[in-house]
Amino acid sequence: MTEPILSARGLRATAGEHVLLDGIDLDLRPGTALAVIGRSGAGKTTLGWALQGESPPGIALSGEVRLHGTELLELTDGQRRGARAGTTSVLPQHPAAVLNPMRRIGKVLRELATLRHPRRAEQDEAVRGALATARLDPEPALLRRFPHQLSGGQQQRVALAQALITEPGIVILDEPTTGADTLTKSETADMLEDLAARGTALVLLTHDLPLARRLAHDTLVLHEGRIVESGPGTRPLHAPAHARSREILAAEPVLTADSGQARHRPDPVLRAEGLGHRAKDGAPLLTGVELAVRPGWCAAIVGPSGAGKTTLARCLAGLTRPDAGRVLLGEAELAPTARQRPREHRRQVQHVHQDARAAFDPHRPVIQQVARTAELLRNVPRGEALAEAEEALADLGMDPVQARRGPAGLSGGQLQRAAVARGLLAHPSVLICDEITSALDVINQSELFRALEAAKSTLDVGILLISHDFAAVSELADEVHLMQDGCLVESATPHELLTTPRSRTARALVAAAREHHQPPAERGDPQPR
Amino acid sequence: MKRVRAVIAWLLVGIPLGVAVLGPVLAGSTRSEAGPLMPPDGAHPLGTDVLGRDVLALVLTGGRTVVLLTGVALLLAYLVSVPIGLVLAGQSRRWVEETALHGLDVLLALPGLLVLLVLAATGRQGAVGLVAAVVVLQLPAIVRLTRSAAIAPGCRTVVESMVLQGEPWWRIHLLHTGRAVLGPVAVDAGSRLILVLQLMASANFLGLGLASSASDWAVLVERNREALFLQPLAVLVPAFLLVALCIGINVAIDRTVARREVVST
Amino acid sequence: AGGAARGDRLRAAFPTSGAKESLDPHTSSLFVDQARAKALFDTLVTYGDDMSVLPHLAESWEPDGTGTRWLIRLRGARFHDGRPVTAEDVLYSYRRIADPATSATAAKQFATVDFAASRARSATELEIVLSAPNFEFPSAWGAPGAEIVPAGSTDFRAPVGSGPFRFHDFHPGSSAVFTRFDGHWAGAPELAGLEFVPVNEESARVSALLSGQVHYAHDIGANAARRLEGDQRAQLLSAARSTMQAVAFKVDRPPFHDPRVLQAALLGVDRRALVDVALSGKGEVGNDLFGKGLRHYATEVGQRTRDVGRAAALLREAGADGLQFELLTSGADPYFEPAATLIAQQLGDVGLRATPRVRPSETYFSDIKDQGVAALTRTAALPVATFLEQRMIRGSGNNNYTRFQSPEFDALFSAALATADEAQRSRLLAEAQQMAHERSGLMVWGFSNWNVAVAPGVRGLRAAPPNSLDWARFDHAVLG
Amino acid sequence: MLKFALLRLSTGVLQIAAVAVAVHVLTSWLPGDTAVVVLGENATEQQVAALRHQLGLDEPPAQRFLDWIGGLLSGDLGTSLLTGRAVSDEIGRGLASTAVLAALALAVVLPLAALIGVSSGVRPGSRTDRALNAVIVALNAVPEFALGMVLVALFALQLGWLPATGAGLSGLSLADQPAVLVLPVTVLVCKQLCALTRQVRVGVAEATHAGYATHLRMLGLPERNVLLRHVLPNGCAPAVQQLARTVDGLLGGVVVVEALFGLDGVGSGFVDAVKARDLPVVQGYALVFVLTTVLVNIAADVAARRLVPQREVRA
Ligand SMILES: Nc1ncnc2c1ncn2[C@@H]1O[C@H](COP(=O)(O)OP(=O)(O)OP(=O)(O)O)[C@@H](O)[C@H]1O
Ligand SMILES: Nc1ncnc2c1ncn2[C@@H]1O[C@H](COP(=O)(O)OP(=O)(O)OP(=O)(O)O)[C@@H](O)[C@H]1O
Ligand SMILES: [Mg+2]
Ligand SMILES: [Mg+2]
Repeated sequence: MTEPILSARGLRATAGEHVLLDGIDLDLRPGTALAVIGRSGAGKTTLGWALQGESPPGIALSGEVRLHGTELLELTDGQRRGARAGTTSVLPQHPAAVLNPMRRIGKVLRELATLRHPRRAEQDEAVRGALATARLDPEPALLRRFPHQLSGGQQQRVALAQALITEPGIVILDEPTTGADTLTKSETADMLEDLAARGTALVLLTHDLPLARRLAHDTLVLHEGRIVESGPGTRPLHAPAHARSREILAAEPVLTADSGQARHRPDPVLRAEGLGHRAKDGAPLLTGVELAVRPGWCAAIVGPSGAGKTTLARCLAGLTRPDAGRVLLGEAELAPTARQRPREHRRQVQHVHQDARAAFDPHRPVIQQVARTAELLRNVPRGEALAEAEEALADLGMDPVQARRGPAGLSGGQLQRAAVARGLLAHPSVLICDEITSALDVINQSELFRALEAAKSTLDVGILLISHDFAAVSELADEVHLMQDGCLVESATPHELLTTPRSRTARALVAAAREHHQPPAERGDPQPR
Repeated sequence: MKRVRAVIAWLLVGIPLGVAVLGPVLAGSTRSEAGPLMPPDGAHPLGTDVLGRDVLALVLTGGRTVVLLTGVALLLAYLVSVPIGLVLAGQSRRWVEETALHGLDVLLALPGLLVLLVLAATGRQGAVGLVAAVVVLQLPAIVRLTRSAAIAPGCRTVVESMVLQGEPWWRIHLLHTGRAVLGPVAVDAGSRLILVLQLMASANFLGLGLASSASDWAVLVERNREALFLQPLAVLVPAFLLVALCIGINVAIDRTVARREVVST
Repeated sequence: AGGAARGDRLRAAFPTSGAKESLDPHTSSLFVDQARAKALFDTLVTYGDDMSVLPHLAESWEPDGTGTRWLIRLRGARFHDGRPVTAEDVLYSYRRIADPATSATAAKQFATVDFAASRARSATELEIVLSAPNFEFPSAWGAPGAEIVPAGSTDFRAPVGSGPFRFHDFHPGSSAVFTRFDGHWAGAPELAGLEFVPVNEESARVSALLSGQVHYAHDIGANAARRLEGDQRAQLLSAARSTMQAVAFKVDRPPFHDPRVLQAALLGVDRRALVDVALSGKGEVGNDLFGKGLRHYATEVGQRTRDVGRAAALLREAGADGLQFELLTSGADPYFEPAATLIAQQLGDVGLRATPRVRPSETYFSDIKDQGVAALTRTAALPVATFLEQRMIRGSGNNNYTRFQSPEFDALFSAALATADEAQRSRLLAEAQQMAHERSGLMVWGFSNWNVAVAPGVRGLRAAPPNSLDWARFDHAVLG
Repeated sequence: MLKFALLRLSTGVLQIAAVAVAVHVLTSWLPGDTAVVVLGENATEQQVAALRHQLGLDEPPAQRFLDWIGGLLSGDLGTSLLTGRAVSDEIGRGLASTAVLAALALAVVLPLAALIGVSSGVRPGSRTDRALNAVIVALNAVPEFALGMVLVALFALQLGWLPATGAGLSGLSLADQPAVLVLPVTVLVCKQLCALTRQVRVGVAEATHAGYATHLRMLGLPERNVLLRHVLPNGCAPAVQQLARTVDGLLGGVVVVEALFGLDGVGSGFVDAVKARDLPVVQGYALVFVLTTVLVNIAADVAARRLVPQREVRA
């Protein structure tokens, strides 16, 4: 067996009183993939930082992290960076936050390429290669875009391209596939497999158990900062020994769509008529979208990354001004932008942003921000609003103590749940949910679905669910729309979609999803290939 | 070490402010009773100025107006301009923003000297007139700065969430964004303080604001400028107090801004 | 043209008025204009240090018995272009000065000339006829702005004169370069060239002098003079009593139309303290009369001194205790503002509350002609009679800042001008000054020195009050 | 693009018109007029009236303004009341020397502000940061004249290294004697450095902790690249505005420096024109000021827009 290139001993991370990581020991060898799974808030992201000898502000590290024999924690910032340069790289959980909003993505990629390739031609080649590896179309127009001109999934893949372009020996991937559609997801998995096969060591921090099963040479289960189980290959994922691991596996959703009894279709509350939107350069992002959201009913939108799902959601919520068509709430036509909508309209149409971290003010406690919705939109007095917020968060499995911290003190999944709670507190008629499960572990996910189910049935909320996760869709949705290139191309029940997809895209996506959820055989102690 | 630094910073602000507040109580007469520009002696520990006044007494009495007038002028200027800047940055109607900005550019292009001269010549000479003029002259620059600092924070995702949450417009664009621009604005205030101090001092010599014989530090410095090499104390002591005040305030601003930075990240 | 070696060119720094300058000697008003005019042109007569009249282009002159007809004989001088200076040139020049269209500085002094009757008797002799007797008329010929230009001159962009230097180069706002005129009647200057360098700020003039960039710096204030006194790199030429420093109280309007209030103000001021502080001691105490040390100055008038008690009593008597008024001042003269501050402070002691009020310097002297009740003023050395005529006599066009009007005074003054006998004339003028001392409203608190600084090696320059012959006179200067 | 250019042009014209009107009104509120100033202390009323008539000052102000505007439309800035020469000639000379001064000062200020701002912004509160900061604030707070006079006393009078003043030089001839410019430019730099540096500093201090900067460092991008390509530009949105003010300030606010060093430029030229109530020349200068302000602001706005590209999506 080869020597580990990265190893941690007794690694510990604390934020004041809180212990975020405790006594972590691990080894990483070239050409292997280490999967770290665990519930939301278990400390995966923190571990990802710590393995590079870094920590977010306010968090202190102790213990040992050795990279090629160099003890990282003893070095100064500059030395550490020197030691890491070209050796490790990372794909963060929230790619939007790490893309420079003022620089075109091509420029930054090229800058990173110069680290490896002094010559211009080689750099161009490397940029193109990295984009292709990350499953992005390396057309010049894309390279000239700013990060905000990309969809969430595209941003994630740009960040991935950035992480890969320096050809590092170690790549730490924090939820690498959350923004990707099922097809891209499986392509990405292939690509990562390939990468490991060519000798790169991977650290995979994820909730996506099928992905972990597919890639892992070693698996760790993290719970509240401790390693509760570890094993070679994917053993912990097939034969979990620890109660926590079993809990996780038990909650893993399966891709079944019960044909169910066809529910009665209520009259729509929200209707989009001929909605269209163009980018500033004139490229059509949405064309002639006709959509209805019904009370107590969940409509899901699926489609390849970059299809225009977020754009549609934003147009409905009044965050992007549509160029054509109109949005009707009941009989009333909604103003094109949320600023122009009266409060009552804003209350009725709520939107949960794809990027949960960006949607919170870093300076105020999360709980207050959640409670504001009830306070402002339903005129609930402050005290009661806070109580309601606490309750709503508890329903989603969140501890009120955590919620009293600022957003920087919460994990990605925690923030995502807080964002949903914030939207629900408005008691909306329509809740638009843009990728709300991407950072959730399977247990939280089912808690969240229960809460949404409850909202659907008791509050009669109509839900528009945008997701790449067919399991989630099959569980929650009453109808599914397939979006492609800015158009809704197919509508069906989840059962129909999974069983008899009509369009090519649908077939491809479903096939990829099925393959993904098919548990591969257990792999034991793998030989580095 | 940290303690020492903090002490130095506070001394820099504290000495001038202390002199400004307590000085008038301790000061002797500021009449001209001796020869002009006398070097220090027993009766006049810091010598005399061009008008034969005791520099020590002048310095002791001269801080109050500096602190008051510049303080009031700066405060007013920011109270008026920052909200305007924020409102402009938060405008969804482009034309309102553009019109206002271009209108302010006119004010910006208007030669300040001409405005001051006209005020002086048309009899609006009191301190109120001067403060008003200073506010008006500083307004466009502050508005532009605030606006440009507020644009980026004003289009962050969190703003969209706040809109959907029904946060009133002013809370988003005045409080939330306002908080984000505090850094640049505070820094601007630090350097503008110096600008305003000097603007006011020179305005006095155009016949605006204080009398040119007032025992105001800034006025003293101007008044005694030709004595820089004859009786340096008459210039250097008030100038030192002013410089200390400026450095002190800027250091204080830096410390607070830095603290905010650490908290926010 | 001149091609003067640069080393032999004297560079003189003067404050200028920027773009407003011209080389027309008749419309010039600033000292730099006069200095340039003095280099390029000549006047018929010039003034000695006490403003007595000395022959210059005019060799001699005599009035008839009535003082209305003057015969002048010119010396054989030549203009730079070689033409002789003739009686016609003189007549042309004076006509041009008197012509209102010219807006000449000295117009007033030639207002009584009857040009129809005046004539050239020959090339070198002329006769000027006045409409009123004036035995002080020769003073007018030496006044600033009374230079002789060649007959027919209208364009002064490259002027031709008869002065010791000839024009070489000049653009308004920048340096004026002149070269030696070898044919000057008094002998060619020592310098090959002369350059007037515009430097407005006093400190910049001082720096330029100290660093050797210029040889001569005009107009140095009392404080800068004190600094230069101790400096090896400059010699200070300080002409005593050159400029009258005064406050003009307007006697035609309240409150100073009341003689008691006026007296109180005059008595309330400590002239010694003012000289010591505002002038840094570099000057002399005034006695509310113009022209200390000059010809015709009324030395016999008793010195007025401070008397706080009497002043306060007078005020109470007039019911004006605690009276408030504005004392106008400006940056037009460096001594105004310190003086105004001190005067306000001193008058406060007797119960007059004066508030110094700064006015724009550029229009200050025309503003105070009819605005306000009290204003700081100053006047450079002039013949005493000229001063009295311009500042005390009733009549349009006068700069009578105090608005003093007295038929008695006017009669006395006219009688003095019409008196041929010098001693007798002086006595009458003294009587007039005595009257002015009491009632004119002019409070002359002091006389400031006129300071000029010169580089150490420069010789042939001496301290002299402005307007006199030796002030800014470069034809005898030698660079060391 | 064409539409934008046309729009900008028309607002520019409006702005110029507004400034022109304001300047005209303000100047007419000043006491006295050119005739009074020209004729000075000893003038008679007849003389003043005659000159007034000659200069056309007895016409109603509105009429004179319209005449001036008419001239402007045909590209003629008018003639100086004082000298009778073309206004463009009058201001051209001062503009040339000020432009030389300002350009040099800017050429020093810009890199210096970036350098100091970055080096103190990356580690706010460090020893270098505090020292640099105190020095530039102090240099700014020291009165200009004192700074200038001390510099002259030291470098020109004491050491004799540099000329004390630019006496007798003007316009582009300044460029022939670079030594003359050293001290004035130094004073200008000291005055203008502070505000800009501090804005850069605070921007950098904020941006240096931003997610993208941290991330790029993690990916191994050298610190120099991170600072220069990412942190500096991103921290600069307010600094761009400050830079615009610096340019304005360098053009119009150099009166003291010009006086101190005996240079003639826009600052003193404008003051002289106001003092002489020479309205056409005052207007000429105002035109220069408004043009610079407008141009500089357009540049700043364009830069600011480029610095915040996400603005386009805001609804
Ligand atoms: N500054 C802080 N102070 C206190 N607790 C913190 C702080 N930052 C993070 N935490 C807590 O540390 C825990 C670990 O966070 P981390 O982001 O590593 O979780 P994660 O495993 O990545 O979760 P997710 O899957 O939801 O992204 C969370 O419970 C979070 O609330
Ligand atoms: N400002 C813009 N200019 C040009 N193209 C844009 C702009 N904004 C978004 N796009 C493009 O529009 C398409 C739709 O984006 P959208 O965010 O709606 O996708 P999505 O379906 O939500 O994808 P994902 O699943 O990855 O979040 C993407 O291809 C994106 O690159
Ligand atoms: Mg995480
Ligand atoms: Mg999306």
